[in-house]
Amino acid sequence: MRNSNQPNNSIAISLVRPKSIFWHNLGKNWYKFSRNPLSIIGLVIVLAIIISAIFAPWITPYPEHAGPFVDFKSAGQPPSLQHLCGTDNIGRDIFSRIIFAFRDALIMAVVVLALAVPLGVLLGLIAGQLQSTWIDIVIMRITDVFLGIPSLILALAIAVVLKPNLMNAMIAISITWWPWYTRLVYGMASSVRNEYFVIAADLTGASKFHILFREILPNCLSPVFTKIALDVGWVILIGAALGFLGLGAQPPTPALGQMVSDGANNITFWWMTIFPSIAIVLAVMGFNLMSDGLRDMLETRME
Amino acid sequence: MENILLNIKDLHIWYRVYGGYLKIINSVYLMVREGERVGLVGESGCGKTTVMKSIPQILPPGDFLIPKGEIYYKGKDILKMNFSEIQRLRSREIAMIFQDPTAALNPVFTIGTQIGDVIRYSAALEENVHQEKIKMLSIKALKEVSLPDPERMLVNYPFQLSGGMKQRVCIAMSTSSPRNLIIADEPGTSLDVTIQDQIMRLLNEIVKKRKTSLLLITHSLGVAKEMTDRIYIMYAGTIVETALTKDLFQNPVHPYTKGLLASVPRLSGGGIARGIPGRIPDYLNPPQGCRFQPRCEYATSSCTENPPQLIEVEKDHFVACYLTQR
Amino acid sequence: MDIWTASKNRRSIRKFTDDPVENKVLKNLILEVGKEGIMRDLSDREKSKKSNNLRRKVMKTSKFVRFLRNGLFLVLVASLVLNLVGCRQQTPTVAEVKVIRNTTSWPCYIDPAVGSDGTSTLILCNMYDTLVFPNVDGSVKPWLAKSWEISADGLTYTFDLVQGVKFHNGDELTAEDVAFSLQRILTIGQGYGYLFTTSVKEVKALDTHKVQITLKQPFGPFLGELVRLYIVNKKQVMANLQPGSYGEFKDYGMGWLATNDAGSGPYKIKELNTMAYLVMEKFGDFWAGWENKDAPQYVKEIGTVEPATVRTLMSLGELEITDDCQSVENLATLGKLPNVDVSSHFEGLVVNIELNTKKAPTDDIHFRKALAYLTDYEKILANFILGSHRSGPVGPATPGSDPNLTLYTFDMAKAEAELKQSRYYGKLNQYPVELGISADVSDQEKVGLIIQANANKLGIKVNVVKLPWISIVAALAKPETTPNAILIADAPSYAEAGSLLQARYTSKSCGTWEQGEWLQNPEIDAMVADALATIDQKARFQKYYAIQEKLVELCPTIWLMECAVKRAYRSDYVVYPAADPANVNPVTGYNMYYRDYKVFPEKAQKPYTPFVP
Amino acid sequence: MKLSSFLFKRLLHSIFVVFGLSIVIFIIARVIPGDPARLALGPRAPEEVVQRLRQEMYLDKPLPEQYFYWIKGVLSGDFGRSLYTKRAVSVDIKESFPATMELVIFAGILMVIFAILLGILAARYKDTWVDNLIRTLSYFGVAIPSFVAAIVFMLLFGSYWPILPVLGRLSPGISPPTRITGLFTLDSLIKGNFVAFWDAFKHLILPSVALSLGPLFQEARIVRSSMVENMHKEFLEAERGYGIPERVIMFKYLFKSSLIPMVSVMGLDLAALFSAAFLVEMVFNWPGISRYGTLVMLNKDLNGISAVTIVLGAVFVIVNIIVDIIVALLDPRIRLGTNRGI
Repeated sequence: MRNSNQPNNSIAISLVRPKSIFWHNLGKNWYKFSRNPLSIIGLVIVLAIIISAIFAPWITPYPEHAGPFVDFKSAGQPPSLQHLCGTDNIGRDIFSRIIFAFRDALIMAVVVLALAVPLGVLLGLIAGQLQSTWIDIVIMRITDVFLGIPSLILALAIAVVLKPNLMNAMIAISITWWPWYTRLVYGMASSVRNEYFVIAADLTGASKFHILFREILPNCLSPVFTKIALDVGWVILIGAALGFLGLGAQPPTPALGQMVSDGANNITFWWMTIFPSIAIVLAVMGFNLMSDGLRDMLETRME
Repeated sequence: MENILLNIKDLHIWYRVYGGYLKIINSVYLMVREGERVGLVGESGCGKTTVMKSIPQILPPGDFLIPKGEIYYKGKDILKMNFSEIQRLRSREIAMIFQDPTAALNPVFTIGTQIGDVIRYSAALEENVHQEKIKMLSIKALKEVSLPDPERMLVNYPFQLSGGMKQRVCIAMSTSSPRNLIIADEPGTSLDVTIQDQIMRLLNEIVKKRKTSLLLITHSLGVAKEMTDRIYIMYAGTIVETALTKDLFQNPVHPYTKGLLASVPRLSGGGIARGIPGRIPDYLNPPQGCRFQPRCEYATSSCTENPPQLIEVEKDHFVACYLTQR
Repeated sequence: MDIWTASKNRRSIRKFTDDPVENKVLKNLILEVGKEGIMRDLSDREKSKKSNNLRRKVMKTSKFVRFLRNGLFLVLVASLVLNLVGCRQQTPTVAEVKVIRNTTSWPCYIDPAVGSDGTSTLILCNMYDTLVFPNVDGSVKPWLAKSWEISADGLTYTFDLVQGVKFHNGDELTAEDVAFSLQRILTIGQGYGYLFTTSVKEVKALDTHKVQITLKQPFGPFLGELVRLYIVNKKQVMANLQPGSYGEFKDYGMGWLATNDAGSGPYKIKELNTMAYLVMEKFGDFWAGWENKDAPQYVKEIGTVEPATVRTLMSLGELEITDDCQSVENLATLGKLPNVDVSSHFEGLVVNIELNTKKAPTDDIHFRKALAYLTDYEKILANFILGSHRSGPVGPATPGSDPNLTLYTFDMAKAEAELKQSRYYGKLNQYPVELGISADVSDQEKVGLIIQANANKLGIKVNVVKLPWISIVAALAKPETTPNAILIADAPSYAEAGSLLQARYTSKSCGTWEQGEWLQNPEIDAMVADALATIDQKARFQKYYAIQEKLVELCPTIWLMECAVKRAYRSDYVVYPAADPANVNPVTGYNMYYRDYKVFPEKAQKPYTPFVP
Repeated sequence: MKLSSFLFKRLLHSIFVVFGLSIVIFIIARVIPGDPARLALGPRAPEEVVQRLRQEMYLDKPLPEQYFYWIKGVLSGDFGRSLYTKRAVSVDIKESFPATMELVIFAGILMVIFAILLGILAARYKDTWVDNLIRTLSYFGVAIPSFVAAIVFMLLFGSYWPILPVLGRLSPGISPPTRITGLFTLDSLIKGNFVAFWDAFKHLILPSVALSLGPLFQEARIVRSSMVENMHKEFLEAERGYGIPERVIMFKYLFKSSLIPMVSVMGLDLAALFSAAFLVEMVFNWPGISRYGTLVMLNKDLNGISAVTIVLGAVFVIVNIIVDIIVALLDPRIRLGTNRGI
């Protein structure tokens, strides 16, 4: 029974693109998303981070502390009302710096994914469509090679040979990131391409392009969306790791990982370590939770 | 008169979804006597399987809800039973045969393990038995469903068998120990006709030999006609008509039953099958009154008010339709 | 309320003290507040209301401790178990040996022809001997060479060696070894080789205990240089050659010497973990003897300068002397530990901001001067390494530095004036100044930020770039890759101004990390060459002064300070010679000459973890 | 028979991957700006000395030729001389690899045990407070980067709560056991030196916890979800229907069928531990290959970089193969070969 009625389902999907599904029954999606209260928490955290990052200069108590600023008189103050998270060894308000650090973190995430995802998805689609041709083989083998080593190590190796700054860190991470999407989409595409509706489209003489982007792509998208939401968190994390080794944004620009390691160098001021750490954890967690919600929302369940 | 084995009274089952509950089972009455073979017939998706799973309480917990109704087994209400009683029921009294053998067998265990465990934990032998006995019994069970080379089969994995074989294995598992009631959910529908036929015969023999009662769930009147003494016609989660098999086929009363019979292709005379227009209603907010009314050609205003009750039109022949009450 | 919690907290403190674990808690609480903090607080009990902030501090920490106690109850239990078992094994198994454990930057290269960085130098000083030994005033005294004569033209030096000097493996040290060592370092050319490749023409052993060195041209500070010529055991090295590209000398023993020593110094290598640490052991029959009976039996160089690590080691009593690159904050914290003092002395280590004179906008002298004026030296001194002092091109501690040199001072007005004269005034925003700092030293960032902040006020855009040391070296190889400004610390290789002047400002040193200025000023080159060729010390020093004045007017560098070498050390049972200004040796490494150290483990206060060889 | 061919394919594939990896790494290592020889020898080394080193490292040859020499060396276990430690890289790696191995193995054990434990608990008591607690915990846990955990531990146990050692593999007092496997805990046990064992063990705790914290909770979630997913499978209903007791269903049928996805993910995470170790070892001053790797990277020691990356890459691949074998053994469909290749 189940097997036999699967294709009609898929047709139903392929005729309406996920996006429009999203907009058409927003209520239903929201229900799916909000069924798990944690996803709402995630959404709240994420929104909070994004908004605070955007409006950082206006909402932070000491915006100037994110720039060239030194005030040794007020260095190393523990958390207090005027300095929510205390001040660092240079007398800068850690809270303000964390908020500003979110900016770079988000920018990094956006840029990395903007570079990695389209590339990865496209390659995945192509390889999946032209299966068992030499193109497929070449693409997937290269992918395998890149997946053959932990991305952090590769990112490190690339980042160190370039000059240490935000841009290069982003490049390094993007280079290690695309293969995951290629593999994901490849898997999806190569299963979808055998669905009846694709074959049907093929038989009705639709162009390769049409099949690729109108029939196959939409059916690979929802997991991609979910992964993107998730990866924002991970990119922030890897970025922090690079920053931790001093390969990220340069002083005085605040960067989460950098701040954590600075804290480690001034262990007397425990707040220099703790609060940036909490910030990182919050960010990653927020995006994880949100992506879970997205998955519940986008994945089309049988029955 | 024969005593009643299974008696389902006014059973309601709801399924939780976005925006509320699907009222998939809506006041089902069903009765199985000792040694009786009962058929439950209806279109696919009318809730037959749900009813069947509700009997040994194996509906996926959480998303199903039984708001009201009773399921009496040997006079005891299953819904009120505690866990051990249900366990006992499952392991000794009721045997299940599932629709799709592929799904019903655990892919990562050998046939031997699975059937062996069934035997080990079935009531037949409470005293702990050594491997040998179990093996012997499993082989016997497999032989019974006339599977070739049972010894080898024991070490096979499900995916190494054909659909028919799997189905037989399922039957073997459920009949490996004596049971009083076999509930068979469209056995073999996922297989091709000839195999299905064999399976049916096999099932029939076993039931006859064991004198156990059978609750056969199927969507084909043809099968039901051959295999059962009594038939329940189910539509959209309600029983619309029930009668002894021959009566039902002689004079169906409920329009839906008529429709079904009409849609069974007859080789003798008859011409092309005449199906029923429309499709199963939306469970989320089912039509007022009689659920069949939107598709019913005889529907009158009264049909739309409140659902008709099952009324005995002649002996053992109940119909839920206002036509009979005029 | 305030008093209440404080006293409550006091009670809790008294409650602790019998329990071992809690004891540690209390200790850390003390380090956290600073012990005098608590003490004062305790004594203040009756005359309360005073030193509120202190008590608040105590309160806060105690709160933190309480939080730990509640929140980490499990950890506590676990810890108790661990400690109990731990204690059983921690009871010192051997008699407390005299040991110096010292953290230091890593890695170290213990091959005399390879190592030249601080760590390597201090190890080499202890494992190898030299012909001459540096005095505290920078002059040299006879050592392996009991006497020497210099030819009139100042080109040939003939050394007369001490008899009966034994290498660590028992071989006798002869002129052959000296000749071999010099030849070896000349050929390999790494480490301190550069000192001799420039000056030495040839070396030959006249007889078993006479060796003659001929120079290319007269070189005043040559004797001073010889404190960097470490004598290796020729026989032993030749016996351990590995395949290599030095012809008959194969790899010249580099492979073997990388992890072994062939020296005659007071300490011999015991164990080397190239990633982590080096243990040296006292060499019993050291030729110069051991009149210092309390010298350490073992020396362990621990290869980390990571603040958390250092602090933990110190607070657990597993460390006698720290490295000299701890941040101000960390030194302060270390100083608060029980029985730990922070000593401070000068070894001629100067911290400069080298300005690239071949790259806009720092190629403009007025612009450079502006930068020099807008630098807030006082603030930097106060926050970089406490106890440091201003310095010119050469640190005051170094013999030959100009005592009456007029330096640039912090003066925004002057800075602005200079800026107005510079040809970049008005289009400053098109000419950002890239200021490179080493990512390895946390405090350098502060300096960068201070300058950045001031420069900002004058509309100069300064970008601070944190670079790993190696990238700095790479960047300084070419004028176009050299940043406008780069913060670099440098020390003279031998105790004389000439060393720094030659290495920092002559055209020859362009492209090395020691000169980010790309000065390439023929006049300076000539002056330096002339000075170095002067044998007579007085005359030579006069010439050094002239060079330094000239440099100040060229302003190729922002001379920040001469850096105080600060080490935290255990004052209760270690006598650290350099702690007494009278014994401070201006030659890098010789303040870690462990033969002069005194250790009294029996005097050690808790916490002290004895060293088990 | 089918298994062997599957393994052979897998092996071939991974050899290819490592080979490709070597090229990528080589290229990365060779685009390092600045003259590595000069970097290695320091500023004052005379030109001819630098020239000599360049020749020794074939830096004067064209890239393909350089690669050839390099890969030739690698295949014979010679990664060249580290410009950072000035020793043969192979020696450094031999010295430092066991340390990382020990750490990762220990962390891996922690990870697997606790993940399965928590996962089963959560699945068994689905939608009860147990489940919710574990899930909420896991959401936090997953988000804690290993280096943050490490730093916080360092802060906590290094200064405020010095009950567990936070540095290195052994206390200064204790001399390392004679090297057999290079894993201190193992060696000391073999030698029956319990003092050393206990000390080494104590030193392992914090780093390995910091290392395994994140993946642990991720695993727990996967275990839970895959078990919950299987709970809705018809064969489970069937087994219930046949009257097989809950515990048997739970711990035999459900567990094994859920194990397969678990194992494959766990394998990946296990391999990923090696990369997480990069930061953790830095923090805890753990003399392992990852710390060595970070150091050589930050010091642009190209021989070191390429060696470390290729070695870790190889390890990564090997772990994956092992995992595939385990999965194959667990899942008859692969073992008896009805699935579509790799």
